[in-house]
Amino acid sequence: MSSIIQECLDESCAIHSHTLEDYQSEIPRWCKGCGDHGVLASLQRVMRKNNVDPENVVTVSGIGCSSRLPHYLKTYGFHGIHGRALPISTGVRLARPDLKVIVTMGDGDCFSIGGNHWLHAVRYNINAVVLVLDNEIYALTKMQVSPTTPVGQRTNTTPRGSSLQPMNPIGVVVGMTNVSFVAQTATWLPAHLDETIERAWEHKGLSFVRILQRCPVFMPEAYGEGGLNFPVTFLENEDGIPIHPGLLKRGPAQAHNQRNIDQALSVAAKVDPAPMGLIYHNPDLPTYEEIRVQHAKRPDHETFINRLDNLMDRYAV
Amino acid sequence: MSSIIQECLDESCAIHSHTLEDYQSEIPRWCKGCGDHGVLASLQRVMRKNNVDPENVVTVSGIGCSSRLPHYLKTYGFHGIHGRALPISTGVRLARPDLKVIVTMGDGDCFSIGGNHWLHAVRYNINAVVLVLDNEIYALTKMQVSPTTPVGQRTNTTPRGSSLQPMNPIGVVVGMTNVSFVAQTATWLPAHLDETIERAWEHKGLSFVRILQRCPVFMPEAYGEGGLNFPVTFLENEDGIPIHPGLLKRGPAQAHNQRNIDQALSVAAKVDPAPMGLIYHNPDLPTYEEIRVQHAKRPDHETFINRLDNLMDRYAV
Amino acid sequence: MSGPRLVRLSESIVEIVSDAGEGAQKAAVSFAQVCAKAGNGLWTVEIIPSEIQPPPHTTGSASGNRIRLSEKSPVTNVGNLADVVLAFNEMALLSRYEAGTVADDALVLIDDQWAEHDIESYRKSYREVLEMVRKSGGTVIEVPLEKETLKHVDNPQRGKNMFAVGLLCALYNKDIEIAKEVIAGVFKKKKQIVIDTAVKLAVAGFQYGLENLETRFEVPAIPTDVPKVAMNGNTALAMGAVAAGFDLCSMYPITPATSASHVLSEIFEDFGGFVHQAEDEIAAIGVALGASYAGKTALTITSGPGMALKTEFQGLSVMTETPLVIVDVQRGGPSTGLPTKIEQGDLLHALYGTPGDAPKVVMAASTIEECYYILSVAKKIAEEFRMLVIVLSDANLATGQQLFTRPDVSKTPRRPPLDLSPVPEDTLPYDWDSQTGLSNRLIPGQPGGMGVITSLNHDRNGKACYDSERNQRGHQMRSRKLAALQQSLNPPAIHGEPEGDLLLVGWGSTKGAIEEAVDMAREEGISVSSINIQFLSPLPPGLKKIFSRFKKVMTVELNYSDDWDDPLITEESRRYGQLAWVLRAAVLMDIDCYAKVPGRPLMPVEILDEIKNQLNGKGGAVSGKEPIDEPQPATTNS
Amino acid sequence: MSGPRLVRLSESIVEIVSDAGEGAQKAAVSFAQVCAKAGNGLWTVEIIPSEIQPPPHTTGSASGNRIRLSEKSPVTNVGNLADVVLAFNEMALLSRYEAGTVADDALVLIDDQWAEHDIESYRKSYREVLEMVRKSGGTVIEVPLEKETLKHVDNPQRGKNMFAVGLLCALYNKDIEIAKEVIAGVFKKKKQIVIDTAVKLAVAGFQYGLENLETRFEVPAIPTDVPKVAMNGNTALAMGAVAAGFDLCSMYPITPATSASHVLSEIFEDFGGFVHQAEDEIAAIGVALGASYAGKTALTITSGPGMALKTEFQGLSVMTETPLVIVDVQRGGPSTGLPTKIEQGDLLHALYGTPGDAPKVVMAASTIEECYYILSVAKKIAEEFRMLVIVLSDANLATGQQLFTRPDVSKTPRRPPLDLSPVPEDTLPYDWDSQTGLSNRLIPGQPGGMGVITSLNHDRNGKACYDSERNQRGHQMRSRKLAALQQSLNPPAIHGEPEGDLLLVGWGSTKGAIEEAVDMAREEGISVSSINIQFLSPLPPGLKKIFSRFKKVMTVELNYSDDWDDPLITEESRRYGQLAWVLRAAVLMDIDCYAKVPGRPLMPVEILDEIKNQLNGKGGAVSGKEPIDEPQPATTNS
Ligand SMILES: Cc1ncc(C[n+]2csc(CCOP(=O)(O)OP(=O)(O)O)c2C)c(N)n1
Ligand SMILES: Cc1ncc(C[n+]2csc(CCOP(=O)(O)OP(=O)(O)O)c2C)c(N)n1
Ligand code: SF4
Ligand code: SF4
Ligand SMILES: [Mg+2]
Ligand SMILES: [Mg+2]
Repeated sequence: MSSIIQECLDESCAIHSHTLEDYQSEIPRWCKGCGDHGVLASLQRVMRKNNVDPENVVTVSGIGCSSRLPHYLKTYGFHGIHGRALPISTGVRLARPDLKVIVTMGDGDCFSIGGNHWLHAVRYNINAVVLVLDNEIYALTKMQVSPTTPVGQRTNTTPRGSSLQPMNPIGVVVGMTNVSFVAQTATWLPAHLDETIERAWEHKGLSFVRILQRCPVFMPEAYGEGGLNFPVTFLENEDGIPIHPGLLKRGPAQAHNQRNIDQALSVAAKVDPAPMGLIYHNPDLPTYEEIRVQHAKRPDHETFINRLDNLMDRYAV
Repeated sequence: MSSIIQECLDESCAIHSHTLEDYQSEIPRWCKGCGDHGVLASLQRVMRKNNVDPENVVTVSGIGCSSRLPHYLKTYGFHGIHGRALPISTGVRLARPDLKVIVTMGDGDCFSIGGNHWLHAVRYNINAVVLVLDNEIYALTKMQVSPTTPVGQRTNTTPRGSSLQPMNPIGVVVGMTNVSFVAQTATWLPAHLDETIERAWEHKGLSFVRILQRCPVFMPEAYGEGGLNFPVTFLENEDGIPIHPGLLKRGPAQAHNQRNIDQALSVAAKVDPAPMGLIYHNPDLPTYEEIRVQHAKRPDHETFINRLDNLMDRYAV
Repeated sequence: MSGPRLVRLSESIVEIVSDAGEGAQKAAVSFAQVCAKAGNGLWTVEIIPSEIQPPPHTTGSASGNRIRLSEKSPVTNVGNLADVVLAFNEMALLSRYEAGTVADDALVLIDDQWAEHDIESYRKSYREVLEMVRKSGGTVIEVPLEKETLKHVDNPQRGKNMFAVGLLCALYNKDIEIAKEVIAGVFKKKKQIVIDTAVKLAVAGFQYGLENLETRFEVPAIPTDVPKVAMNGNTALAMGAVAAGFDLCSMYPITPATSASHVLSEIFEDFGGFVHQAEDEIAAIGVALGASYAGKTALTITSGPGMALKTEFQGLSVMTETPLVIVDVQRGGPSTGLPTKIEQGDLLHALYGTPGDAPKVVMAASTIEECYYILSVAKKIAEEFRMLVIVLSDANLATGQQLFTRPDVSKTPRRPPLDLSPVPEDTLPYDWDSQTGLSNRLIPGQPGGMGVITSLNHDRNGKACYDSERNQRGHQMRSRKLAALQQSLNPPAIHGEPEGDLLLVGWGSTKGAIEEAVDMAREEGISVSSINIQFLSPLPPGLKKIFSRFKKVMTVELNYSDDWDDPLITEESRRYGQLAWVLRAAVLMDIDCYAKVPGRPLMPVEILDEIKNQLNGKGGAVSGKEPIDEPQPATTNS
Repeated sequence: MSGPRLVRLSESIVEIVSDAGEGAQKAAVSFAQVCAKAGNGLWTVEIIPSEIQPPPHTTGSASGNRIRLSEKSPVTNVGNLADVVLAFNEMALLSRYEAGTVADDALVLIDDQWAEHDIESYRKSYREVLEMVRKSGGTVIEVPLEKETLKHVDNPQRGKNMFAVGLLCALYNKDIEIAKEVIAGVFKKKKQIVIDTAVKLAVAGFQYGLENLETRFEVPAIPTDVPKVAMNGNTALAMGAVAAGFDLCSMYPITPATSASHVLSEIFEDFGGFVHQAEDEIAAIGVALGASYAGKTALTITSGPGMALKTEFQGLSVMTETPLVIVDVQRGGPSTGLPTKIEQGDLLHALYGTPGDAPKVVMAASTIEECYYILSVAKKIAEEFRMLVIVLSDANLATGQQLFTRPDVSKTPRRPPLDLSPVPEDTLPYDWDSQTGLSNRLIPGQPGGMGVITSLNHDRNGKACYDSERNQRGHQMRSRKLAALQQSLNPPAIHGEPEGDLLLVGWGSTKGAIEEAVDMAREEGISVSSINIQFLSPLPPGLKKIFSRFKKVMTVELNYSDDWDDPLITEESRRYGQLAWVLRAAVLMDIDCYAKVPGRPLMPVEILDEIKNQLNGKGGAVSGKEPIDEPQPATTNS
């Protein structure tokens, strides 16, 4: 959040400032210990911090445990269909660039059935905070293999252990044309999660955030029992995600220039230890809605009628 | 083509060797000067060279000018539906690992509507020669913008010029998890095209080849008027695509190690000049059908019955 | 001065064909405009090769137009067999005979250059084709198209077609001055010299015609001061989308729907809208749905295979009650089928394609004029009823050109800005009226309206719920909206008498041909009438009442039905035309059908024949059959 | 020795519910096995919470089973209201009353620990719920489930359920020795000590029951030496797929279909097959189609939303005549709807969902036993007719457990190896028999058979073609295959007399409940019969003949229909149940329907009530309505 606006918030706007409650609706129905709780809380903190008016936010999701999030966040929410959150979000942005859009998807939702929309939404670079809650499993449907499930993992559709190389979504997304923001964080690192979502929120364009998410019920093994012994390196850069000292006991810091695509590519290609933080950032790419809407100004009614009439002339005999 | 087999061909097998005619069916209906003609001819040459029995080859395609190819190649052919050639091909391979599979798609077919299958077929690493005939336009449907259409290009759906960054398919595919073979060539470089398809043919796994294809009718401008003034560099490596001396007047050669993913990633990220040749190669990855079929041996009838009977016992009361 | 013999005709159909690229298209368009300006009624349809660049001088290469001009206006369909063919070579001519669109006694004008051409095979086929024409009763006039053109330009390819325009003006006794204007307009973007040559050639053609044509025609035009426009159905859809107040068309290219998006892409931005070409049809409808949800009802346009991919999102639109308009420009199916040809094969898909119970509105445009107005109606219903509206058009409307009364755009309603005013906290997202199921939607940005809409079953407050009561309730509310809309519809108008021996029931673009056939039959004293059904869901009221006044009721459709005399086909196994099937369930009457898939519009005469068969008791027997003049009848009987 | 009073019952329905994780499921499964071994007929169905991990001690957390045991076998459906409920806490108990599945005079056994629990709110709700039970006429027996269990183990969570098994054995007078066996089997993978404790607890529960239950039941079992198996419908589908000789199941997970793939994933490889989990449903069917094309007919399994995505590939299968089998385990719709609940809402989609004319075979399984056999039939038809076959199952069959005669696997046909023998050069890929449309396919690898198959319209030699003749011809050939199949079908068997006042027509899993209702009605002297239609496309012969022998015909379906007494609903606007709609078109008779969407199986008594309403002339009036014992009837009338 750029400090100017920050000040504005602290001072003037502070008058009609929002409370956390303003962003809470039903009690979340996720399991105890589910990482999704943390993501919801983090979103609410970030919105509170930026004093966002909830009516100007649309939260779009697909289908999955993770996609229940819009039910619990008090904004406008669209709990859609499996894998299709990004097209819906693109529609919202094209129609209403005045609205802030948050997208929450699961790993199956985004990387499997939603893969083509992922590939193209990144290229369109719509302005949206895109959060993938990756628990390396299909949870809602009760434990089937997902693209990110580790080799050897037993699931209900791979009872003898998953046989395919797990997808490295960060590597894939950094390779996508026109990518503008890629970060990775985890639900067991709440501070890092907040900072990351905060940065994603600021970015103008599609901020892709992969959130390593614990699912104690169907995937307790993932991420070294949910982060307990999971090797990570924190990417260090003054414009990156701040690394609170406490984090360093989880893993070392490593200097990284998120503006350099070659560096980003090689960092993104590594999975062990997992790079945490801002992996690639290009703040200067135009968003798709900017490109399109600028040429499409709705004329006043009279001009509208005249233009339509002139158009008719083309076909007049 | 490994020299051993080469010998075999030249000697023994020479007896029942195939002629080019064996791979020709109808007269191709593509326009004069269409790059697709060249791809067809090249495939026929490569099959002839390897003395392939046409009945053991299945050519699968989607819908588009490029997808008409199976009609003109005398193998078993499946002219499917738009964007779905790869799932069909995966099915053929899973059912019949004894069959060689060629896949031809257009840029819209593979990179737009077929994107999710592209992403996942690469990860499965099925054994197939996957050729994308990229003319940077939707040709069959008469000139709409495609993911690879250059910025500013006027098409029927972008009459004021295309506004999005064109997709760099090579960059995208090299970033995909479990990729095993990526090459780029062009229809106006027949020798290079032959060599590339030949290497793709040999590779065990999914050989992804992007073929820059001229479409004089709807996209004459592409690739500097179809290669006339189109800057390229040829990737040089003894295990790469041989660079016939004649090619060097088209562009310089550049040393490249296609076994090194970091090198591949940074080469793939460049589009001008366009890297031509073998960009990435990992011959050691298992194919999906190897992984799956090895565990699934069909028992003889009696064993089959016994196993089914034992299974029934589980549910007996 | 005019030639020795001038024959007065109430209408005439002329086909103008050349090799692709020789400009028959432009010649036809120019001549059509001349007729239009003169005040004739018109329907023109393109003749397009199936391949992108077919080999020249082959039947596959034939390209041009069919023009039906009449003293009456509007002309509502492409008409019957062609009376006149102007061909640049004999293969182009042959292709029309093969397509079975030319009358036996047709007048054929053809370039005579092939008679003496150095390529032997051309000379041969030229002789053979003309022989065939004469045998079948046609009159051939050999015209020195190439030779004469060469007198004025050195590259005849770039002029023959203008000579042809002049020739046609002479043949149809049109004022050459109008032709000059038109040609000037057609080439207005070109250099003056180009225009001058074109005009010169036209005049030459005109002169040649006056001097050499022994018989010429006069299709009197009733001059009118009602302003008219001529466009094809896809253009009309595009213009109509603008007039309806859409801001976004989200699509993925597919023949024959795409050209509507082409027009929109060109014009939409000036009106504050734009076309989004998505990565696939699923994304296309998803983007449209997202925009609609955000308050700006959007449009998606596609055809059969694309419809298939939109099936799941159709369900989401229905379940969340998010307004959405889908236009399906139907083509030949199933699967990729006949991409450039007409069929009415998607009716059942549109009605029942979505899994689960998914009540939606389905409408069909029956004329090109209607293509312009229908999207306003569709948008209004979609928004007021919070419903999915599917509009069916087809390849015939899409590519045919019709002359119709110029829409009065000044009537276009003023659009209020999006209402983002605050609502009382916890206003319900589904505040259903228990009678009609109607409710007001909340638009993101409205303070106090925050809440989630979900694809799961939900109650009035939008919350997911799993009990029997509220599942039944949700279904009721969505279904009742259709009943509410049904009450506001009128029974379809009857063309002809309100009772009689036979009623033909059609939907969509067959309307014009059906009504024309009915008129012809009635003139012969046959007691037949017809209706066209615009709303396929909900069906309009009064159908049973109308049907019961006729001895026999049958649909006329361009989709598949088994044939009574097909092998194995019985009362129990016969598969009916799609509308026939729906009507049978709705009214429980034995509705027969004349339903086939020729991949081209029906000709009034075909329907007339069927009417006669019906009344001779050969019920429905000829669906399946191809009209006698089609090639290789063997196939259908084998 | 047996208690003071032993009541003989021909059948009894008991529900066993606890908080998720407390093991009521295991208790129920164990007790069910005891009954099965004793020779009782059985139908059990799981009670699953809608959330993954709901908060404990809430109605949403109720988890367990419903067991219907009977002296007759097979039991064909889940039955009516429960006679007995054994609940681990009062909220679990309450959830059953809310679901409307418990009889007013039910016997309720409940853990008494809550009476004195330190959490006040628990004590309160415990009192209130028991009060409610007694008020509505139920008998409550408070059982020291927790206390007694604590005597044997220190963590009651891990034992209560076994005590419950013993208690149930006492209540239903079952031999505790059988129970010991069963428990040993259930825990066979566990340590001996675990087994011993479990057995000890069961015996304790049994003893407690004998000593304290004043009334006990005897549901006599007719001992039989016919071997039996008990499994749910998805397991039966999986086993059936193996027996049918499939090698590949290509799927994408979706409730309630997925568990079939789970079983297949575990067993398939031992039989030379495997499950491919694709990236999405489109790829899933595409992979299956590719495998079928290559000679190994494959299977894809899904549910509503997945069906929607498979629509386009269905068209490709039809057009290329590539055999393919799709299983749709139906759930509540539209859209995501009610993912875990039963509905029969996909019939119209299955029949008409594909754009264009796409004739295909649609079958429905009506019992769990049929789930086992149906895939063999489907595969045979798919291959012999080169057709797409859609098999409809539903969430009721998928999760219900039925006891049925053990299939004789030795009868499984021997599979010949793939025939890759050479064919004469240019053998035609579509060598249609003009009568039946049938043809032999060429398998890649067959020398001489090289050629392309295409999604475009094509002729006998597989080449794309665009003319009227051959488009009509292709349609005829694909359609005629259905007529050919139809001729080989038999009229459906009539349950009850072949004529009478009322005929109920059902399809799929409602069969058992319908027939039971018919039997009850007939015992009361009501003249009603029923049929179940297995082939929905083509429809079997003889329907009209059967229907005409009854005064009234109505379908009974678990999908939506408007209600005669709904506002705005008229003869013209009413939307019918899906099978009713199809039958009306097919037989032109006024077929009514009892079609609703409660998200649970129909109870025979509900159908019985409807039968009586019908014969009292309240035609169809109660569809729409929920049975009186459901909560908040307000909603449906509001
Ligand atoms: C079209 C469609 N296919 C499949 C499903 C079933 N389904 C619901 S959620 C889901 C995947 C859940 O996994 P993920 O996306 O990783 O989310 P998670 O539950 O793990 O948070 C699937 C396959 C569906 N609802 N719709
Ligand atoms: C589901 C579906 N959507 C759209 C189409 C229409 N269509 C046919 S080919 C094509 C794209 C052609 O472009 P490309 O894939 O680049 O192939 P090319 O013709 O350029 O070789 C499209 C959109 C279709 N046939 N099916
Ligand atoms: S199943 Fe896993 S992902 Fe789903 S709510 Fe529970 S813990 Fe979270
Ligand atoms: S349109 Fe272009 S791509 Fe298609 S055949 Fe012609 S040249 Fe080739
Ligand atoms: Mg997941
Ligand atoms: Mg292309």
